[in-house]
Amino acid sequence: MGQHLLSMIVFLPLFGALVMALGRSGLRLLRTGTLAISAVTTLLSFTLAFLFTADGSMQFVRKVPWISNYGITYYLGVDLISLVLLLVIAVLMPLLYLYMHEEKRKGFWYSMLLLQSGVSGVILSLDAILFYLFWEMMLLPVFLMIGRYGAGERSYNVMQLLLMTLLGSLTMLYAILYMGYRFYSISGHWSYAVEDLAKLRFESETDILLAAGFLLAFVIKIPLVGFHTWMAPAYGSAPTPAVVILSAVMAKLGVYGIWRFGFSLFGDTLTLYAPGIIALSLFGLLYYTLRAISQDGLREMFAFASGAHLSMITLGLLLANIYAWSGSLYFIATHAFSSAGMFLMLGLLYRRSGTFAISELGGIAQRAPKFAFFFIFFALSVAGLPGTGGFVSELLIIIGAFKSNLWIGVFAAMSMVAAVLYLFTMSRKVLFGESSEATERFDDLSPLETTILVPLVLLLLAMGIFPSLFMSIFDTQLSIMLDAFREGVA
Amino acid sequence: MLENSLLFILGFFLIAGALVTIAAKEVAYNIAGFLISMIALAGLFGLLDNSFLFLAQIMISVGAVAVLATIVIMTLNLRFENQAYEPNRVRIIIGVLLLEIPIGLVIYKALAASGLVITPAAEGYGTLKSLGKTLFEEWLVPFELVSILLLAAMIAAIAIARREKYYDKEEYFDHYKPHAIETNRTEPDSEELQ
Amino acid sequence: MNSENFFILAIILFMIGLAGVSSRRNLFVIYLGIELMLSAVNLLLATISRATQQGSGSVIALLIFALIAAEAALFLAMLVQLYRSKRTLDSGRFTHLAQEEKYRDAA
Amino acid sequence: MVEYLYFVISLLSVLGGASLLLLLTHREGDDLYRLNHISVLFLVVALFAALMQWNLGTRGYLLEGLFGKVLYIDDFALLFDTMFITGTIMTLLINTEYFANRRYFNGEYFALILFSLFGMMLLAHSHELVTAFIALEIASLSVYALVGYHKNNLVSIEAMMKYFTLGSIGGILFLLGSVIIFAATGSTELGAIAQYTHKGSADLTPVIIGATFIMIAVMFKIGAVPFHAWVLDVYEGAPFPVTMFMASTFKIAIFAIALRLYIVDFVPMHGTWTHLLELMAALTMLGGSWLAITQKSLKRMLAGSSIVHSGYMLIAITSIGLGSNIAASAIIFYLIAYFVSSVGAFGILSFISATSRKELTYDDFKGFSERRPYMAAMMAVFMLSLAGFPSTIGFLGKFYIFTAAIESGEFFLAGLGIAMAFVSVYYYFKLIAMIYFYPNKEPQKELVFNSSTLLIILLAAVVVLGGMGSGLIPYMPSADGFIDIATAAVGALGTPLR
Repeated sequence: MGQHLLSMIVFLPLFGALVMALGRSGLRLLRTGTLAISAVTTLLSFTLAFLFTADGSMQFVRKVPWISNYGITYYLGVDLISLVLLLVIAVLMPLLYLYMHEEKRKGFWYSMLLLQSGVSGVILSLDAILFYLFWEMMLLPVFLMIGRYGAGERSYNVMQLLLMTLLGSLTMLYAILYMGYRFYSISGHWSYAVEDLAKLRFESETDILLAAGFLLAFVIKIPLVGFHTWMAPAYGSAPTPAVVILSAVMAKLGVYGIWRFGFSLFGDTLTLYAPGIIALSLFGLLYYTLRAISQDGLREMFAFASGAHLSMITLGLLLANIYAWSGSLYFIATHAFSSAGMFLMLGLLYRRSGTFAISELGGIAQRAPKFAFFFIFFALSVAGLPGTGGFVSELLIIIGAFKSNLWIGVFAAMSMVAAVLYLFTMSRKVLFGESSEATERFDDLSPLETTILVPLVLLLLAMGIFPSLFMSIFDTQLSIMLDAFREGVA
Repeated sequence: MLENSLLFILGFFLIAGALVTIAAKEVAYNIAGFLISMIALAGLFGLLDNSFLFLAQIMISVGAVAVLATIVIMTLNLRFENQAYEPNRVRIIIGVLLLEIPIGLVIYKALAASGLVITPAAEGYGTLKSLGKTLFEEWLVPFELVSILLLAAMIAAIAIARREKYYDKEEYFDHYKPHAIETNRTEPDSEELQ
Repeated sequence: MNSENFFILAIILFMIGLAGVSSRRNLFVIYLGIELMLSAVNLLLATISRATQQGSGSVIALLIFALIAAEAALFLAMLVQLYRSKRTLDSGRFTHLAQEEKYRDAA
Repeated sequence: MVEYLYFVISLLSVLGGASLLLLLTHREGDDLYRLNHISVLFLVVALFAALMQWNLGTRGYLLEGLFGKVLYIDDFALLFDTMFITGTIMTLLINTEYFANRRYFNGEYFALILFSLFGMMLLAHSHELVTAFIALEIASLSVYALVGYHKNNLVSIEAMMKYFTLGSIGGILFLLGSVIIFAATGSTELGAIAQYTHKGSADLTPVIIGATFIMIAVMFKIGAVPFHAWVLDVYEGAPFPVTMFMASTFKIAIFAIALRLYIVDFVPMHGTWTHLLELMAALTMLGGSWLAITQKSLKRMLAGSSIVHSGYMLIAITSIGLGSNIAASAIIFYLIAYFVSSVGAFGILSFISATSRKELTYDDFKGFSERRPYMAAMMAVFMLSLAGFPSTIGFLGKFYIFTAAIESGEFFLAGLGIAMAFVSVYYYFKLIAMIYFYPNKEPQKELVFNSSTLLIILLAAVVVLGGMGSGLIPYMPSADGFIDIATAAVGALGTPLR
């Protein structure tokens, strides 16, 4: 059971989708089946978390030869960082499926199942080629969901997303191929396992190029500023579940990639060039915040807000001290929940009013008080107000920033304040004031919708009020990893 | 000496005939040039003491190919108006020939480097008997394959040239029907020619 | 009489054939150009055969004759069909591939 | 003596089938279905015969006492035989509906396909340049006629005209190269040439020049970029089954002889050719990508992309010249991968166009996923495989090729190859976008199970299985299996000096 646990988490949704597709299941069966599958995977994920011991090692490792001539292995394993992401997925996916309850287009359900497999695979795979496989595989359902079920200039936007992400992943592929070859020429056998590739040492120029190859894939996925042109259009035309996954999970995978591959393979180069990436993240923080303020479309606004937060996570990651790392990891989880909640709220808003434009909204609070409450809660948790998980994580990152450089800390703190301001303004405009044409008939949340949102609220509150529950585990694990990283660099 | 002058004369006809073949405007002259060239080539084969190839050349290239070509062209009743519009073709041909000189030099270099020299022919060289011996001892498979090649080519030619009972009107695109003649003159329908 | 003269003749014949194929638009002349090139190769083979005093070259030349005949049959068949379809042997007039118009009814 | 006959069963079966079909052709009211089945029957016999001999480790001249050193039997040739026969069977069976809906097909079509197949198999077996040339001409002449088979359609006959004219020049260049080598080495037998080139004392310039002409002819036939002018037009003008036959089977046949020559005989020219090949590979990939991007018709797009795939294989050929150990098997694996994916893609196109007279363009695929969901999914699989998306066989093909390129130090070409793979995503995903992004008003069509659809399903399964499964799924031939086959085939070529 133990060694198959990860495989089951990854492949259960995929096989479920295949079986249901080939069996030409009807919509009802599809819906029930999907919920059942996601319930099982969630259960499995929590079992995993329960069995997990935080000692900094890879656990539940499953390594079998896959393409043996070239040493490619089917190699899965989980450590704390992947576990956090896995749990995020485990919590979010059932909620998303519930949210999609009314969805009648079968392809949507299949795509979501495929996507779940893809992202879980990316998180768990420890073989570079396998990682690449899942990295590409998760793109496909997103491509279909946005292109087929999206809105606006969907095919143009999704092509832009596809081509930009593929540009990154192909440079990564080149780097992987080169590293595999180098490993072969040194050791005499092929291997693409992460720990094997980590043993390689390159001349500094090669190292920089390879690191750039990997980083390009990751920063496009995050996206850091400068690589973000696909983001707002894609978020704008994607259907709500796709947006939730894009912002709550897939963007984090870029960060995860830097953690998994960047630090273990290119420690030296990353340390050398950290100031540059930090500067980019800081600039991104400023830029995204400014762009978010100037948006009228809510989707775009939160896309940019999400971008700002991911820049913050990247910042924390590259500061590479224990506070910043704990903060980043914590932020990965809290931001996932808060942005998922926020985008779900936006989806519900759109279902009722048919618009995302702030200027066309207003006066919702009088008609739908429950809706207004959840809306404002998620907006505040995105802004990182005390009491929510976001506050703790941002605080930790800012402390980490102060520890390494006073000005970085000040800058990061400033952006936090700015976020609070514009989110407040937005909420006021949307929820209060005169009701508009679009909000004339605005129903309050149904029980099902409330059920979807409540777990997120509870989680965010729990994470905000009792951070010490998680922090103790984070500390031991992350300090082990940090030591390993520093050793590697030194 | 005699051989050298023969070589010169045959070579002249070979080249001149070839030039006429590709440069002349009228199809009749093309064919005539081709014939001259092929006959000169047969002469060169004879000059190389290769009586068998001499015969084969006369029979196949001159007798079969050139005559077949002539018959086809005459059957088609190719008019001057229906021939290709080719301004300045001589200039173009000369230009292309100049461009080809490097290729020619490369080939020449390769052949010259092979160091082959013509020595007086051995007894029985080039006769039918010696050739037949070589053919059936060393080149049996290619020889048999050539028969298959001829068979395949024959089938292919029949498949392409045969006139079908139908003349499909609705195949593919309407404006791709074999259309009317593009010259101004009204031509007899080719059906009459069959 | 040495082999180089024959080689030069063959190469010139080959080049003339190639020039004809690449610069003329009359398909019949193109066909004759191809035949010239094949004949040039035959001359090369005969010369090689003579110089090595062995039959192999001549036999290959014989096989090439068969090829010449085969190509003649198919090419002339194609010329007949081409002439039937458009009343011309001008290769420049056959320009129906890669044209946008034919996608119109598909759009 | 008798046991050697065992080895020629597949050749004889194809030839016998062709001859029999000739006899059957001109009976009144000939039934195309029956002719089709007869030819497939012969091909299946040939396929079994070829498969039976596989991996017996046989290496030797066929009937050396009688035939001389002309035809050679080894696993390399047998692998290619198997691919050719499979490709032909696919061509015949997948297009069953297509024949039925076109009136211009008749019995000679099958005979010509079988003759062409016979030529290709000979090409893989031939160990002598003149034989190879004649085999090439048998295959080519048949294919020329097949291209122009819809002869009353101007497009088809025009495609034949272009292909025949340019193809003849290619053939003549091959012949010229052979003759130059003959002049220099005194033999056209590959073993003797290899001995000559490895002697080390002789002046190799003539051999290199002759080999260069042969390689140019090969480039002509595979449509590498300065010699690509015919590819798009011919693919477009030919009837669909023929396009499929050319794109998959005939293209591979050229590689059979090219690889044998390049690995075994032309070792001395590797140095001379490396830069030329590098340039040509780069140009081929760039030019092919440009052509593929700018097309509207799917046939033309696939033709352009097939040029790009030739470019990838040229990278691997360059790597062979630079001494890469894995490049040769990589190229064979890539051939298998390309073969499977392109037969599948063309198969679906021809399946669809069987009942319609339209030229298929991107726009025709709008809403395809709702009209025919399973076909659409399979088309997407083939496109993904051609684009080199992971978990398909096409990805592994590219993986091997690029790894080989990196191993031999061709970093730039590997990078360019990956960049062109990136470009290819655009034109392949455009089709996937057309298939999936647009709603459809027509009712959904049922998936009928007949030979066409079953074979297409089989191909899709091979594409996916060949890209993943291995030790994970027991008893499944898959990625590992294919690369083992490729390695074994290359191993059979062995050292140049036997």
